This record gives sequence, C-alpha cells and structure tokens, in this order.
Amino acid sequence: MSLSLQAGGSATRALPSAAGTTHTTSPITTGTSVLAVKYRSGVLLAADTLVSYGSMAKFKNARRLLPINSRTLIGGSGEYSDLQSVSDLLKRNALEDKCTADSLYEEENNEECAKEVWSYLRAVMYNRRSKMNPLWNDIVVAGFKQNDDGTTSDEPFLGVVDKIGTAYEDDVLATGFGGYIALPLMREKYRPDMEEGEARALLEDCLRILFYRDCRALNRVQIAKVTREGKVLVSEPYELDTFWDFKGFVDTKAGLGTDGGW
Amino acid sequence: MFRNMYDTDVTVWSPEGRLLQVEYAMESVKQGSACIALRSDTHSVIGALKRSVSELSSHQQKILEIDDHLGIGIAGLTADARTLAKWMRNECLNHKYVYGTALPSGRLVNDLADRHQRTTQTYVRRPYGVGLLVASFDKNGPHVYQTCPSGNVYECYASAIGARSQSGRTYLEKHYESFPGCDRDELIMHALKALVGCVSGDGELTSENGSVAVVGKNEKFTLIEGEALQPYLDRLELESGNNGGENVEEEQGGDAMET
Amino acid sequence: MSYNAAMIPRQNPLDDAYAGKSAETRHLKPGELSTGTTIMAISFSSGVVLCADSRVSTGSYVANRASDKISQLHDHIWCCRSGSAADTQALTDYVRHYLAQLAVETGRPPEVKVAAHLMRRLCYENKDHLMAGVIVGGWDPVSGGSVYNIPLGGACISMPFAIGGSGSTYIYGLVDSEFKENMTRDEALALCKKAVSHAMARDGSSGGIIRTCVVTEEGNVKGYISGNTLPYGPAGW
Amino acid sequence: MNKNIFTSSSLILLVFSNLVESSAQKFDPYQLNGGLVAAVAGKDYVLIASDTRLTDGGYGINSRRYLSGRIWGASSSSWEPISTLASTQLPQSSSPSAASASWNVSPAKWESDGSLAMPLEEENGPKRNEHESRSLSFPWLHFIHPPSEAPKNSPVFIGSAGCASDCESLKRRFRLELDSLECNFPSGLKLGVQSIANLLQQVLYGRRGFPFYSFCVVAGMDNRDSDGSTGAVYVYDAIGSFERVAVGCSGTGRELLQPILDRLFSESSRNENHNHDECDIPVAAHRDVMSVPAGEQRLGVAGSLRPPVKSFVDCSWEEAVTNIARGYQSVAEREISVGDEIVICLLKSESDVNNSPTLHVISFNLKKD
Amino acid sequence: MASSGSGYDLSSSTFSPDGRIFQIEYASKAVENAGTALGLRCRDGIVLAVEKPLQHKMLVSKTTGRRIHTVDEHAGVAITGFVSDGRQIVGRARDEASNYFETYGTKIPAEVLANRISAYVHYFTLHGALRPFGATTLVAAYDPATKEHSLHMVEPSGVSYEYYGCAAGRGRQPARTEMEKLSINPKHQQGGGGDMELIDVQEGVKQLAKIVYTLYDASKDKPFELEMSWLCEATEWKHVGVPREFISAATEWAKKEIEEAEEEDDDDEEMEE
Repeated sequence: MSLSLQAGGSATRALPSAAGTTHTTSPITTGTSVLAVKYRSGVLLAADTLVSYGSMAKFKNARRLLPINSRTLIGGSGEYSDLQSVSDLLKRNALEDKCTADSLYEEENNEECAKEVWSYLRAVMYNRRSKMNPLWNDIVVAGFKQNDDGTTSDEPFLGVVDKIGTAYEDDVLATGFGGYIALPLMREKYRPDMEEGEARALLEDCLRILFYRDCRALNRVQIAKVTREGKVLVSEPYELDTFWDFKGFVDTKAGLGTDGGW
Repeated sequence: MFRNMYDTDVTVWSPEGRLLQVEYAMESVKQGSACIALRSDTHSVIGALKRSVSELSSHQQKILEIDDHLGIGIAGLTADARTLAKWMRNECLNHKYVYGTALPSGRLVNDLADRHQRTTQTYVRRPYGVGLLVASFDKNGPHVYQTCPSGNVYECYASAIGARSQSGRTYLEKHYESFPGCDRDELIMHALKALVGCVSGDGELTSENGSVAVVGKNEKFTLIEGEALQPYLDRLELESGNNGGENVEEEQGGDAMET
Repeated sequence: MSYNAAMIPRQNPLDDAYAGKSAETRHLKPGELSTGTTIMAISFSSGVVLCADSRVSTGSYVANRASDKISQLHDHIWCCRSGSAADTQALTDYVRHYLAQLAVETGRPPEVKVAAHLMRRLCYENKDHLMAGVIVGGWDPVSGGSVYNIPLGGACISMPFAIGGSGSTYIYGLVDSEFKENMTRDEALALCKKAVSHAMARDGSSGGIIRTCVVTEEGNVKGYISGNTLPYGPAGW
Repeated sequence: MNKNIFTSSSLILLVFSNLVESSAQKFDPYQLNGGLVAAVAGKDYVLIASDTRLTDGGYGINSRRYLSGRIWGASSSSWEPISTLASTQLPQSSSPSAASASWNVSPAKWESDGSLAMPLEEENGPKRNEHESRSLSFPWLHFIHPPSEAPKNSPVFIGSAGCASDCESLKRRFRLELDSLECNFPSGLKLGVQSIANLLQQVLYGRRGFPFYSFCVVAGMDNRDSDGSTGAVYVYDAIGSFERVAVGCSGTGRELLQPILDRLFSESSRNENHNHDECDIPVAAHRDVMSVPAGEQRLGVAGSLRPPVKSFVDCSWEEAVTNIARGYQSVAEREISVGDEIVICLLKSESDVNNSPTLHVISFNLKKD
Repeated sequence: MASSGSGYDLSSSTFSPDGRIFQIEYASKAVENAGTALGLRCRDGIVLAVEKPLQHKMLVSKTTGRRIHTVDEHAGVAITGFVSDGRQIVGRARDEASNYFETYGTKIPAEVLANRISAYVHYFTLHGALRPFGATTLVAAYDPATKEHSLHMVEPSGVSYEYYGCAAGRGRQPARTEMEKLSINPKHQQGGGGDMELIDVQEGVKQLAKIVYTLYDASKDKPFELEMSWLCEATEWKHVGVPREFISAATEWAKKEIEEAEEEDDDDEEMEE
C-alpha cells in the first residue's frame, strides 16, 4: 500500500524522472482510493471520479468502479490505462465463458464467481510483476462466493489484489491513500449486520474525509453494490457536500493582533 | 475389413459423405473390454471389466482418476487413453492453480472433444483409438460424458462402451429412469448388475476383474477395487439370487453409436 | 534559464513546475524534435473543432515555426499531436493504415471511437518507448462529433472538449470557465482560437500560427490565423 | 486457460517490436508483509503456528486475519479446513465454538508480577476480558474431523511468511508440483513429510535466480519409525536450504522468537524428566542417539537428516501450545508486524483411532495495536 | 454418384478433368444427410432453428451435441453436418469476433464475421493434407453501429451469401420452398407480394417449427429435439435461446396446423421429395 500511495500521486514519483525509468514503473494518469465494505445484504464499493495527471486534476468524470459480469464488480486505483486494460481483459473472459457455457439459456449457466475472478486476477498481476512489468493498480473485487452446487452462497466476498500480486480478503478494504486515512475509521465502525444505509453513510463520510485530506481526491464520487440477489448496481457520479464553516475557519487567524498562526 | 478406396486416410471423404478412417477408429473402442457409467442426482459411478493378458499378468487398469472431482473409464487403446488422461490432469491442475477451484467438467470435456476432432482433419496424425466415459461432480452437479474418436461427446444419464457392452446398455436403458433417486450404494449395485452382463460367456465378475469408482456430493473420486469391492459383489450374489440375474441376454458388442 | 544547453529542456528548472510540460518534454534525447505544443479539440452538435499552435522545438531552438500538428486519420477523423514529433507521426501513420484497412473490410467509414481505440492500444502497448499525447476528434454517422483524449501512457477518455500539450497547463482555468455544453460551431471555433492564443502567449514551447480544422458531415474546413493576427497577442504586463 | 494469464497484446505489439528493450529499473517486486510462523515437533504430535497480521511492508496493516498464505496443507486435498478458516473470520473467544471448547488444561493465567503461570491443575479458568490487550484470552478449541485420506497419509502443513504474494504463489506452485506428482501415479501415492520437505526445497531452489521471498517451516507426522509416528519439523531459508529441528520458526521476528522458544522448551523438558541428571542442560545443547555429525546434514537428504538437537521435544502438547502462546506474546510486544491473533494447527496421532491423526485448530488473541 | 470414382476425387487439391473438386462435393454430402438447420430473417430480428436427432434415449438432450452456439453478445451461429467439425468453426468464429473487438473496440459487423468464417472454411479446401469441413454454418448477427440484423450461410466450399431465409441439411429443399411462401423478403412486399408486412420473430418461431415438423416423418426418422435461438429487439439484440415454453407452444401449434392441412388435402409434403 505504501507504494500505491505514490500511485495516488506524490508528484516526484508520479512523473517520469530524468533517469530513464519507464512509464510502467511509475504511473502517470492515476486514480486514488477505492473503499469497500461488506453489509447485511452484500458488498458496497465507493470511489471518486478523479483521474490525476501528476498533480493536475485532468479527468474529473472517469469511472473506476466497473461491473465485469452479472455478479462481480471491481474497483481500481492506480494507473488508469492499466485499469482500462485489466477490465478489458476480465470482460473478454466473461464473454468467453458466456459463449462456451453448457447451455443457450443464461439462467442455466453460472458465471465465474467473484472469488474466481479475484484468484485469476491475482495470477495476472503476479505474472506481470514477475516480468518486472507490473500493472500499476490496487484492484478490489466484490461479489458473492459460490456453493459447490453452483448456487450463489449467502456469504459475500470482498478481496483485493495489488500491483505485485498480494491478495487478501477482508470485511473492510481501502486502497491507496484510503488505507491510511479511511481504513482505521471503517474498521472501527464496521459491523457484519450493517444496513445498506449505514454502510453507505460510512463510505461517504470516509470519502469526504479523503477529499479534505488527500490532494488527489475529489468530492465527485460513485458508489456501487453487489447484492445477495446477484444484482450489480453502479451509481452515476454525484457530488458530496462538504463543510467549511467552523468558527475557527471563518474568523481569520493571520490578521494583526491575532495570536499568530495562519 | 477393406471396403473401398476412400478408407485409407482421415482426410478423404467417401462419396456418401462419410469418413471411414474415423469410423474404423471407432471400431477400436469396441475391442476394449466393457466399461459403463451412470449417475443419480447426487453421484456418478463408473464400472469396468479389467482384462489380464494371461494367468501370470496383472489386470489392466480401466479407471483413471483425473482430479478429486473427476475420473475416466476407458475402452480401446489404453496408451492413447493415458496420453489423454495426462492432458486432462494438467488442465485440471492448471485451472486450480489459476482460479483456485475445480475445472467445470463441461468445459474440459468439450476441449477434449475438439482435441479428438483435430486429429480427424489433418493428414499428420491418426485419430485417437479410445472411447472415454467421464464421471464427474462439479458446480453443475453430477455428470456422465461419453467421448468418441470422431470428436463427438455425449452427456448421458448412463452409458456403456466396449466389447459386449450391449447387454450392459440394455440393462441401463431398462432401469435408468429409476437412477436419479438412488443413493451411492444403490447406484454402485446398478453399475455391477450392468457390468455382469458384459462378462464374457464362461467368466464371471470377481473382485479381481471388476472395478468401480464413485464421485459425488461431498465425496471425492474414489476407486473401489479388490477387497473393497467384495462386499458389493456379495450383495450382488444375494440380489441376483432372488431376481434371476440380469445377464441372460448375450449379444456381441454391436454398440449403437454414430457420428 | 540555461540557454547554452540548446537541446536539453529538462535542465530548465521551471520545467518541474508544470506536470504536463515536464511529463512531455523529459525523456527527449538530445536533438529529438518535440512539438512543445498547445493542442485542443471541442465537439459540437454536428462535428468537432480541432486546433493547434505550430511551433516545433529542439530544446530552446525553434526547429519549425509553421508546422501542422493536426493530421488526418480518415475522411472525417483527425488528431492533434503532442510529444515527440517522430513518435506521434509514426503513430498516426499506423492508425491511418489500420483505419484504411478496416474501411475496406467493412465497406463503411470507421467510427471515431475505433480510431481512438487504435491510438490507445498503440500508445498503451508501447508506452515504454513512446512520448506521445494525442487528441483524436472527428465525425461519424453513428455518434456524430466526438473527442477522445489519449495522454501519455495510453489511457483513453471521451470528453466534450480536450486540451493537451505543454501549453495546456496555462489555459485550463480559461477553458473551464469559458466552455459550455453543446456550443455552436462558431462558438467552439472562437473558444479554440482564444484559448490557444492565450497559451501561446505564456508557453515558451508553443507559438507561431494557429491552425484549425472543423470536421462535419459536409467535410473538413481547415483554418489558419497568422502569428500577427492572433486573437490575443503579447501584452505589455 | 493459462494463456489468458498473460494479457495478450495481439498484433498491435508487433508493430513496435523493433524497439524491444527491458522495462523497469526502479520497480521493486518484493514487499515484506510480516508474519511469523513457528512449528514444534512432539513425540506423538506436531503443531504449526502463525500470527494473522498482514502489513503493507511499513506501518500499515492490510488485514488482521490473513492466513491463507501463512499456514496451508501441502496437498490441495488437505487444503479446505485451513483456507475456510482463513476466509471466515476466526471465531472470537465470545463465539459459541469457544463456549463448547473442550480444553483439558487450565488456561494460562497472568500472575501479579505479570509473568505467565504454567498450567498446573485440571480446571477451566475464568473467561478473560479480551480488550485487555496484554492478557491471553481464554483459549478456545475448534475441532475439525480428521482428513478422510488413508491413515498412512497424515496431512502435512507448510507455514510461509515474508512477501505475501510470493507465499501465495509458492503455495500454488508447490501444490501443482505435488498434485501432478501424486495424481500421475497409478495407485494413489502419497508423499510423506520428509519427501514433501525435499520437494519444497526443489520448488524454492527452482527460483534461485529470482527467489520466492517466503520463509517456510514444514510440519507433519513422520511415519517411518515402526513404533508409531513422531512429529517432524523442518525450517527453510528463501532459496531452499533446510534442516530438521525440534522447534523452529521463520519470518519477521524469528530472531526474537527462536531463543525464547529454545528457553521455554528446555524448561518444559526439565519439568518432564527432572529425575535425569542432564536435566538442567538446555535441550538446545543436547545431542541424542539418533543425531548425526553436522557435516552429513549438508547432504540435505531429509530422509537421513537428523539434527544435532533432539528431533522432537519431550513436553505435552498442552505445554507446547502454551509455550508458543507465550513466545508470540513476547514477540508481539517488540515487533510491530506481529500481532492480532495466533492460529495454531495441532496434529495429534491418536493411537486408538488406527493412528490416523486428528487436527485441532486453536487461536489466541494478540496485541491489536 | 455417377460422377464419383475415376481417381480424381481422392483429394481436395485435385481437380477433375471437368473442373470439379469432388472432395468438396462429398463433404457437402455429409451435410445433406444431417438434421435440417433453418434461419429466418424477420422484421424485428432473426430466428435460428435446428433439428437435433437424439442418438439414444439416455442422452441428456439439453447439453449434448448442441448445434446452436453464441459467438458474441450480438452474434450466434447454427451448424449442421458433422457437429464435431462444426464446433471447430464455432471456435474460430469466436476468436474472430473477440480479436476484432480487441483490435478495433467495436463489435464485429455481420458481413465481416461471415467473410472471415468462410475464409477459414475455404482454407480447408485448398490443401491435400486437410479435408473440407463436413458442416454448414448459419450466421445470425446484429450490428450496433448500423442497427441492422442480417443472416448469412457459409457452406463447406467456403462460399457465403446473405439470406432472408436459408436452410441446410436433409430437408433443405422443401424447407426453402416452404420459406418462400412466408413474407420475409422486403423486395417481394413492394412487388407482387402486396401490402402484407414482414413477419415478426414470434411468428417466425411458429413458422420454423411448422416447417421442421412438416418435414419430419416419425415412421422413418429418428426422434429429435427442436433447438431454437433468436436475436431480436425483445432480447436487446442479444443472441439467446428461445424460451423452452415458447418452443413447445410453437410445436403444439405447428402440429395442429399440419393435421388440419392433411385433412384438407393429404400429403402434399411428399410431393416435393
């Protein structure tokens, strides 16, 4: 995660330095944190829609939460071009599965469950890492596990893979800067039986704090969910309201006769 | 066996639009000793007759485990079957390596069939001379597949291939409606009863030449041979005692299967 | 400012101040031509406007003061090039080739989307070797006028307008405030000229004349504003 | 399937193939994600332990309940109990499984002086408040049925810590090797612990050039001796050098844990056989009959490999578990990347049940901070 | 088989003196003996139907020997002849579709798909070391760019045409004559066909079912399963199987129709044989 912090964009690393490093080893167009949490009836993801170009906020409407089949959702931070190619790859596989399935009737086939996608993605990322040509992303995979008989199990799945192939599951996840700022908050507030509303409120609070404290964050965000009924929904981008009117903020601190500070 | 000038090469169509070389390859399946497979709603079972070339030799192996969830029974050229088995095992292991889960048997079997087909369309290779019965339990439940040198694959409720398999098949056809409800052991008994019919005239089904394997809901693919098989054979004795034995009809293996 | 280092812009301490600029002028080998560049494209209801300055520099030396950074990819598809002149020219050649091939195979004009996708794939698959930021814009019967931005590293994002090149960093504010949804052809054209001229006024690596290209179903109209008649000229403050 | 792993770049890449050159100078493919694994070989049992903290290589904690790459069954068939354990959250002391736990030793207790008392009498101690971070919460015992393989094939566990992605890949690589070895044998060949120890060396050394950054221990029951089976433990370095030991550990903080365990277990063995005269010589310095000169160990053949120290400890499994717990607690005090929870997998050969071993999984809380 | 023999028919790389390639014709024979496959281009979509003979009763007919396959979200193919040969073609078709999308970022247009398939099939008619495919392929596809749907058929020789309605396999001749009676050809409608408008997929399903059962002779032919898929507005132009209850309903209707027809004037089906 320490590296993906740079993927989140501290200028010195985010830009190609004079020594001839290649772009793959230091990202250029980058997205910052993705947050995810399990709740009573599924998994909820959240991310802002900013893609930075070094320190410049270049694309303000880029989507980083992507459904890749009817039961699985990914969210990615880090190099945006790599994220695009990863989602292309996963979607191509999903389509191939659909085509090679046993039956013409979609309802009779079961697609890869989130856990399989996650496991596959891990292999891809580790492979690229071993070629010293990493996909510069932390990617969160959300969905549901599968029973032996192929039916979707009641157990939600939430896993993450980073650029060197480190893969783990947990009830709450945060990539990029969020790992430092949002994750502790989420761990504190998390309960397995959270209602959707609570979970969403939690994520939005975290996004807001990230907007206050992460230079590469934006208050224009998307949320997405996977529910037990196997529905995948991604919201349109919307804006979080922010608060700046604390008294201490309003009255100037730096005037003459004040007790210093700025 | 010679029929006409079109039968020496896989890449030649006969005027009737047949591929005689492929059909001959399918004959070789009927040379192998019998092999049957059937499934219920929870389990799949393979049964096979093992031949031994002489009193002094061991019995050949007819049922091969591929993975915890899948195995095959073979009839035809055993060597061909082994190469295929090795390939199938690698497919399963690789899938487990990448996805951490068992390879869906439908996909495996179709890839296998395409492998067969490719040998029937190029000059360089001969078709595989072996038929497989694949028994598996995966996320779509239990399955029984039958492959064939032509590159065709059939999913069946039950099937029988190899020499004298006809009587076995007749037995299965007579009873297969009743299989879905069967529990593990009943299914195995059905397999043995079907198998009895396939034993050559004088011989009989023993723990040496008989071989059964079962896979199913929370049961890994397990081979039942030798002493392990004996109890089932004893039970077979009893049951065939009171219902006069299934192995009355004795036809030579005209196995009904086409391209 | 070290004037003697004719060819190594990265020695200019100011470079580090501007992400866009340093990202695109670092990496250049001594003597390599760079379209220091301000490029821009706006899509309007029935087509797009593309616009660019004309300066090509090696370090601080202006190698070409009237170049054309707007290249045609297909009948109704164009792109603006920034970064290494050699790379971007090679890229446009490949895309042009693929599009021609495709047009023959499908017997219909290719979509702008396709051109952008090809450009993206090329930039992405070869990101280690390339120094190219491209804006693809054009008209096609399926989605009308559209603009795609493909920055360094090969991401590809469709936008109502796009600006790029070292000069763009100076005019983001201007364009953000001036741009509005579904402009008319003339509004778009005017904004392009205004914005680019402002960039040229502040960015040392942009300059010369302004070239424009308006792409609609009817055809492509190329425009030209000489260096002494720019909407915004050098001011005394 | 596999071809998909390499993101295909189709014809498009070819057009620039004249420019092929190595990418990446600065990218660091490794990351030390913490983790401390330990194993103890007993007379009729073996146990393997790991903490469950996954760090980001710095001060960040990625996960507090990571296990799937830490302790794993050598063959994918004995995989399930552990991986399921890792994915579902480890039952807390409050959970029902804890209540129903049948722990036949009194729980370790904190004395007023802060030292951990050795379990003495048979009784179930009071439940401890887990929020009190230094306390050892009431140990619960979670029983999993013995694996269904033949008795001769008792499951072998491998513990690996270091770079988590390498550990996970090592796990899969190793299982691929092992399974393709086993499944291509006609009649279900199952490798014993010493063969598995050798295979692990092969796999690790296979990546000599670009090592798996994972530091392993192997733990299983050694069935070679006719008189029942004894525990066997092997420790490794990242590229496959290994030796058989009675008590071993590796991963971050091993240099803290090893001496502590040596001490604890030498004490235990003293308690065991106090009537012997060599009793107060620490076991670590004590050669036993089966030992061989250190020189011969370099052959690295696990089969003949006997460590200069005893190849198993004398103490009871209850003691061993408690010692491990104490060791980990001490390390957690000093090493930031060790904490959250210990999971101990205990393999006991039950003489009564035709010596097919039973598997117990035990977990203690550690510091969460 | 008057034309057969004479040694010129042993390889697809050999021309006969009268300039024919017998191997291709023989391969086509393999298709002509197989179950009938039908394709119908309706006003609002395309319907594919295949008569799938059932080898024996213990088969799981749902999954065994499928003859209709999905190639891409918006494209499906029906094959008849040697199913195992057909699957190779299907596989190739999928690769073509996915490569096209990967390269150009848009879905492969119907005619391009058909052309690429026929190029592949044709390649196998060129070499002595290969043999022509014993399968004919019906390609149904929708083009999101032009918002048009189209139906192509690729034969073992590698030739492919676009059709309003096409048939391959045992009953192709009578099937074609039956389909010509349906109003599916826009040109026809302006011309002699009068003002009746083109039929929709619902009607198409019924009609195809009717045709299949008209050709079917329970006394001689094997029992079969009717496999049907469509690609239409209703399915958001995705290629999916026609719901089973739909098929059975259509079947009922078809059988009734046929009986009534027979009451009026018995067996005019046989005349066409």
